[in-house]
Amino acid sequence: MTRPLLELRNVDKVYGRSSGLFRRERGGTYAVEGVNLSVKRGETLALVGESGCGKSTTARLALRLIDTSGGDVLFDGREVTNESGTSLRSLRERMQMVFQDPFASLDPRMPVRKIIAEPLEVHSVKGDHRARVDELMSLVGLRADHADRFAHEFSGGQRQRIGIARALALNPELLICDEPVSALDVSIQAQVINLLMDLRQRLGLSYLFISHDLSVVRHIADRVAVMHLGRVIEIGTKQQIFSTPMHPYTRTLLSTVPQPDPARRGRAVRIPPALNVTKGREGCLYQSRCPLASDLCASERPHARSFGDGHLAACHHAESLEPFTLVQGDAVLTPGARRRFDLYVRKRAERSVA
Amino acid sequence: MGKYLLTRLLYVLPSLLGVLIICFFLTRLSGDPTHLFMPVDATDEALAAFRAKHGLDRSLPEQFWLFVYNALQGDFGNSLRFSVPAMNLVAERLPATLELAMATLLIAVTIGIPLGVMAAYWRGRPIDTGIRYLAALGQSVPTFYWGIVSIIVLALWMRLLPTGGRDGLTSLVLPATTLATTMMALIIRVTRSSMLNVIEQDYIRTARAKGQTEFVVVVRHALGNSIIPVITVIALQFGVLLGGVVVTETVFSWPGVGRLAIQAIYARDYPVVQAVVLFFAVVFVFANLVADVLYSFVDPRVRLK
Amino acid sequence: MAETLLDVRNLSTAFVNGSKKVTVVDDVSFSVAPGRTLAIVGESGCGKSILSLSMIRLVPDTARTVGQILMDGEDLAAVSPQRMRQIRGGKIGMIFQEPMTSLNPIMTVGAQLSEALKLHVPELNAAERHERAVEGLRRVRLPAPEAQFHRYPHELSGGMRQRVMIAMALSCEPELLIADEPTTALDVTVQAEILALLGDLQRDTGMAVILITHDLGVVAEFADEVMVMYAGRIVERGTVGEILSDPQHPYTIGLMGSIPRFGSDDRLLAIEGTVPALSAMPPGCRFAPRCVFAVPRCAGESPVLREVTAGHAVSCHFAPLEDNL
Amino acid sequence: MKRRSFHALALAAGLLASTAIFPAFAQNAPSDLIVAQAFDPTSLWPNFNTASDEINAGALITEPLFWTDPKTNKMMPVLALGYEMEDDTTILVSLRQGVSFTNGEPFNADAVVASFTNFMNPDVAPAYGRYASVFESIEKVDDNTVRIKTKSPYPALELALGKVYIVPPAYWAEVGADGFGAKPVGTGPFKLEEWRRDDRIVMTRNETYWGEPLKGIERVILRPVPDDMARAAGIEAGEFDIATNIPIANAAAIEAAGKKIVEVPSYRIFSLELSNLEMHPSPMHDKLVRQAVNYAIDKDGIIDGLFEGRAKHLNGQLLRSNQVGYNPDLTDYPYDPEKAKELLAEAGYPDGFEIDFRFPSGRYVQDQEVATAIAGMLEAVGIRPNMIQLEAGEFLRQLVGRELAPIGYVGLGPADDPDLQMSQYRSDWRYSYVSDPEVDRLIDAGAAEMDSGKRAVIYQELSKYMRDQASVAYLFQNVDLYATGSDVQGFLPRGDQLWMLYGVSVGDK
Amino acid sequence: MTQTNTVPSPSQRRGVWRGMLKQIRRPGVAIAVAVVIMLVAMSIFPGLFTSQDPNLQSILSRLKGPMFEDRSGVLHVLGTDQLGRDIWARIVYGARTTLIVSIGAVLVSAALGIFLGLIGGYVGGVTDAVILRLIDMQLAFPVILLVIGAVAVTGQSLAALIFLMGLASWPTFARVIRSEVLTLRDREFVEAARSIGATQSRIILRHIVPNVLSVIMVVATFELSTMILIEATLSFLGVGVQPPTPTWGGMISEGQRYLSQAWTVSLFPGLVISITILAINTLGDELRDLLDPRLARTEN
Repeated sequence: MTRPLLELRNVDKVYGRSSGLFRRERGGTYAVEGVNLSVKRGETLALVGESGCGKSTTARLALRLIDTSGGDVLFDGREVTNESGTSLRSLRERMQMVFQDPFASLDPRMPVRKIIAEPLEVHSVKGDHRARVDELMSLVGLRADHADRFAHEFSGGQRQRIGIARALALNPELLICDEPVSALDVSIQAQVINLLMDLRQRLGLSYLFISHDLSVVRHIADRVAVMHLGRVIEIGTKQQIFSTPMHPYTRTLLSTVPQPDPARRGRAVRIPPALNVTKGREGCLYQSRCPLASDLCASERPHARSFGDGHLAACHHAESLEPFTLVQGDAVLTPGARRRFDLYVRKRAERSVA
Repeated sequence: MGKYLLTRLLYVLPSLLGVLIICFFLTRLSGDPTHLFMPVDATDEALAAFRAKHGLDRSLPEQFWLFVYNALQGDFGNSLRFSVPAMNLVAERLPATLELAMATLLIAVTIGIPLGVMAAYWRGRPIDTGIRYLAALGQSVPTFYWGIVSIIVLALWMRLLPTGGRDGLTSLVLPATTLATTMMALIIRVTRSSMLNVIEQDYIRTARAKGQTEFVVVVRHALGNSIIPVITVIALQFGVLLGGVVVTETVFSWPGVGRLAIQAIYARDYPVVQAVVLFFAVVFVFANLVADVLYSFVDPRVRLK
Repeated sequence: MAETLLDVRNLSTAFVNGSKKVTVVDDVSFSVAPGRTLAIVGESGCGKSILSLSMIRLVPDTARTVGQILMDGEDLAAVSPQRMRQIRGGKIGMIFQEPMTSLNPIMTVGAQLSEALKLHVPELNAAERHERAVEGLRRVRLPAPEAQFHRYPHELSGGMRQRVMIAMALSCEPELLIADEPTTALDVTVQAEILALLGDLQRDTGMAVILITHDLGVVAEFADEVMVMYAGRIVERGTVGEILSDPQHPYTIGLMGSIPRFGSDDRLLAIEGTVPALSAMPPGCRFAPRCVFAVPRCAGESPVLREVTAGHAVSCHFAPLEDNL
Repeated sequence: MKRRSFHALALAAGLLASTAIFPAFAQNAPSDLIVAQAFDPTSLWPNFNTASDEINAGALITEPLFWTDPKTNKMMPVLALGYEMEDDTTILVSLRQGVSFTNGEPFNADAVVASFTNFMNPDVAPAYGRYASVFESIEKVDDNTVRIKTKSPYPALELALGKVYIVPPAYWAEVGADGFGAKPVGTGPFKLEEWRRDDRIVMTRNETYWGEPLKGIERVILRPVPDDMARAAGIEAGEFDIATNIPIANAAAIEAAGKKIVEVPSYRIFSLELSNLEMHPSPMHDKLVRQAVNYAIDKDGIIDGLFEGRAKHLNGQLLRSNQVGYNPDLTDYPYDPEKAKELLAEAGYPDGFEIDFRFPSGRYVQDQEVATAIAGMLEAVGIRPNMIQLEAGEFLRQLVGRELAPIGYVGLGPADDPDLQMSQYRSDWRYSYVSDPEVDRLIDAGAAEMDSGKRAVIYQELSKYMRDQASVAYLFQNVDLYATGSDVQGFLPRGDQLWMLYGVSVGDK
Repeated sequence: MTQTNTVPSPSQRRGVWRGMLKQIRRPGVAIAVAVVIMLVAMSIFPGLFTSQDPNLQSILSRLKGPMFEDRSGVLHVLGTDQLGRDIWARIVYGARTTLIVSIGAVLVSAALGIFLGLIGGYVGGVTDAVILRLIDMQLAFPVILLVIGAVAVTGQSLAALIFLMGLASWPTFARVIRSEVLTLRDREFVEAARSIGATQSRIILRHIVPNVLSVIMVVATFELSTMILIEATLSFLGVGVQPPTPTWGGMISEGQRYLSQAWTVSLFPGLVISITILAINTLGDELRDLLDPRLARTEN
């Protein structure tokens, strides 16, 4: 097996454990605990979970935007955790990030050209920056003659394209995408997803793709890691996760995704809300919400166990889960509607050629 | 909360000490004050005696250590002019200044906040423009000028109020309103901008969607949420207010700390200057502490631990 | 539709800024029956939120609304402000998108609940109010309602806050609930829970619901009728089955094609381009610049909303598409 | 959308804001005499300090042996009955009988001896060291007579004797100087009732006062009003019966309001110090330049313009017209800018020169204004002054530190005696900016001479010499302005800003 | 994002400056801009506005009212002051000193405040704590007392005055900048800059500073008016700018003595100060409304 491009080994991030001048606190909150992940070359690994589960923290740890409290982060076999100064910066040339909020992630006081060219300046890349910016803009589907505008003159989708162009400026190998489409409208979201998939193909990128939207993940990911309260509770290929999820939480997540299917009306699934666990982190953290919770779950933390071919899940009762069937969403179009869709696809293709 | 306040006070101590030290050197650098206390034709012996009595003949470091040593025991020295403990002089004049400051605050707040609210509520309308110009006017006229003009108009021409002194409520009106103008103007501005911010918040819409009347929406929901910056500004302005006291008390013959301060500065009455500055600093710190406590009453998200 | 609770006729809302006039909601008509749910679907900038605020007359001062909003024979567009206040929170309850910011941070949950009761059920005394407020919290299945009563919004999670919002909106037993993106800011698991709760409450009380959302998945789970809006206008209207199974308008089709589905790994059928700015609306069909079927006529002539089948109306010159292209 | 209830709020707030409460403010009883001075005393013991506001306050309670009456300019006995010289250095003072302090202590020779002893002790009364050093000793002759010895013959003896205020010895021993300053007990027409610091001092009539009771005055209330404008406004509004230090600009309005303005020629003489000290090299060492400065200044302009005539000419000398030694033959340097320019050219400065000009702000009447006007006049003849404004405290420090050079604007107001006045120009005096052996010689001669006629001749010669030398630039003599209510009779302060209420009455004319 | 709060056509707004330009069409803003332009012109080319010498005195024609014509036929439009100097000429020439002092003081306090605010906000930790204590200390020290005390030490030079007034007012800047930086520091675009490997200094200079500039402008306009008033008050207390150099504040404080005799002497400079501050505040408010920063953001 080839060396993974990015690897996280037992990574922890604890907040609030520092001791101030006047207070001395112990414990603290685990934002991320014992996370093991790897992204292979050319692969898209999706990280899913509810808000606050630690997915964004994990992304920032991988990029070393924040420091780990424990564990190792390796990029192409090199320890990111120990790097500093120039070598860290050279690592960052190869690993870039796309942010969630297209409004907040672009400096409002900079023209787009400067935003996109900034990585080139920072890393003292030689050559014609102007031409490179034009190239990048057309690569992400923006008009190069708009380069002198400011970010707020663009729509949300266009801004996200700017963010992607910036991330691509240094020809990185890995893009860490932190909820890149969740702030966008549905129709725009689709455009950006398509762009990301195109780029992966054309540039041979790898993605660490963070999202809470399982439909998007299903669409774009090769492998999926599910996080819950700071831990990865299940990881596997897209097929494994969506067809044979081995953790009750994964199943719940899958079944609560609303589908545009009128047959689903009134069929929402309920699970109890997540509790923030800071103290007494004993046993399974999902037990309070889990219908299968037992005494074992209360006393012993489940460890990730293999269910074949890289499919890992951390549940004591994984074997006793019932077979899982996911309600598929698009089986309901009328024949007329199908024809219309086909017509739409055709027309669309015609127009993009023209 | 008690612990929080204690910590806050501990944090404040170095600041107060710094204030005192700066004050010490600032006053000492302004030269030997002996001639200011003695007649110009005083004999050399008398001058020497005066210096010796007040330790002015010692070297600066020596004076400083003596000062620190005494200050740590709560002794800020005797006034050079009055020959009584400087702190006593401040304490004597404290009630008058606090009375003035409180009246000023009351006026500034009771007029400034409603005007600021109205300006924000009717943003862009003529009433908003009017109130904003009023605020700018309040900010653009020096305190002493307001004072003298109001003495001439209200006390001299209209004979409505006394020209000065401290003699009951009527004598408080002019100095307090004079002193309040600047602060009021600032409160108007801050209230307005803070209200503008809050009035667009979702929970204001929620309150309206409940069918709540505009009055309650504005006063209970919006004002409550926009008051924190106003409190902050008031607390911060306390320093400026005390500065204004210096002028106002002089113009209106108000027997307070500000007048003591200006006389002490002109006379180089070091210990009194130190005592006054320390007093001002303590009041300022206290005002900010009160503001902190108020935050927690106004906004449950602010917790004092 | 047998009886009608709310009948909105030719409602338009425009922002007036000096000589400039920007029409955000353009000639919208629809009706809702008791016990039914109407979903208004559209992306940001389509005017759906302004539409909902127009119905309860809470648009910003710079906006002007014309048209009729008939509820129980009363035209809400014409009643006095006092009467409107009685209706707001009384006959019409409203839930907003952001549970984090829609509750007043400096008032306890209980105080905010009681406030609505005080306004609309003035005959209650303090103890009764308290009891009803707690009952309301219990009804939205908030754990430990007695304790929550005294807590502040920031002490609650997003889902809990949205429950409080629902309890507040329902406290005076409204006949109509307007829910503006009630689950958008929430996690999927919480969203499912809230939607289920809303469904239960609607069954219990028989109220009508206007659900505003951009998520066709949510529509599928909750709505009876659907109205798709684009750039301030209704582009398609029908039952949930008609809209999701038999979409007619190119925009609706594009919207459905944009959603990644569990079934397909194909390229998404994204709609190209962006929603036009309110101040620069194209003449004619507002969707024309983005529409793959657009012909020159579309740019010059606004299509009217007409029924293709009974109750299923589409605003497109070519509707139904497969017949007219 | 109408938001009516909010309009109601706005209206209420507006009403609240505009409805200030104006109850009629407390009027003072007609028998109260309210005196507004600039400052609150630090001590009510008149020998504690030399500031006039303090002495005036204390002197209502405690009395001296003698008092120079401004009406007659003669010394009149107060607690003394008179004095006689036994020889050049020995004075026998006879005391008033049957007088007692308000605490019951009798006024007698013991009290006088004790008070003099205090006065002569530099630790107790440091401010009066210059006068105390005159006295050698004091002894009781009998209950009503004391004998005072001076160290050497002292021409200004009456002045020195008038400085000492008599305190009750037993009470003094009990409370000390600070205690006495806070709660004085004396023989004067009033006794202290209440002292609210910086606010008011209330004194009530001393029922056992030995002299004539003051007609129509039951109480005296002293109010410190530091701002000149406010003091003037207060007297104009009728809040005060007497106000001191009235700005000239307000005098007309006060008179128009039916109040009286009392003009008192001050002891204060204003001049420009033109330093010829070795430590201050400047063109001012040249007599011609100093004369040029004198010619350049429009004295009439200042007196008639800036002071509206409420100031007096100096006539080219530093002694006042009613003083021993005044030289009636001298006149002011005329205002002659052309002459000034000629003199400058003659001195080698045809294009003038630049020079520092120091002046106070807030110490003297219209000081900044006069200085600016003078600067303008100097500029007109080619002397370009670099104006350096000094805050009052700093000014005083520089004055006595001999830093007020080369040109300094000063107003010296020494005690009413030619020696005390002129010795300020002796080259070794602390704040003298004149270095001239001839001046020193004449000053010494005057100080040693006890004969009034011979003294006069010496000082006339000195004045003439200094005018010729242009030792200073002669400006003007100040006039102090006081204002009184229309029913206040007989209020007349002295040129050193001291006043007593002897002979003052309130009420019917 | 729903469009509830959308002001029409936000996408057409190009930055603050274009917004500002748009606002100029409103009469109030236009007047404010005109006033500021005139003030600047006055302080650079005073000769264009008056032909008279601001320091030429004529004691005989002192304290004359407006439209006074003296013996040599010179018309004094606003009358003369206590030394017979032309009030309009003094106002015109006073503009320069007044603006130099107030702008200078604002610059000094801005330089100090911005520097410390940036450091405190960005670096945080002990440095921030120390800076916060410094702010406390400075705020607790009454400005007027500090300046009076210090002027006695330094002497009353213009430079010293500017420096001291600036020194006394830096905490306003520091506080606002600090809290602004605190929020900026955690904004995504700063994180984005870090993610591409930008150095600390680059982030501060290229990203933080440009984004606080607008807030600085707002604070600066506010402080400018405060400084004009402080200078006036210092003149009143006898520690202002040296005579005969005219400043507006000095003119008021000199003129207030003649209020009962010639009230115009202090009224006109007072009016000029009011108009100036009104104009500056109008622009400041406009800036604030465009940028919506909260001047008095809560600390920490």
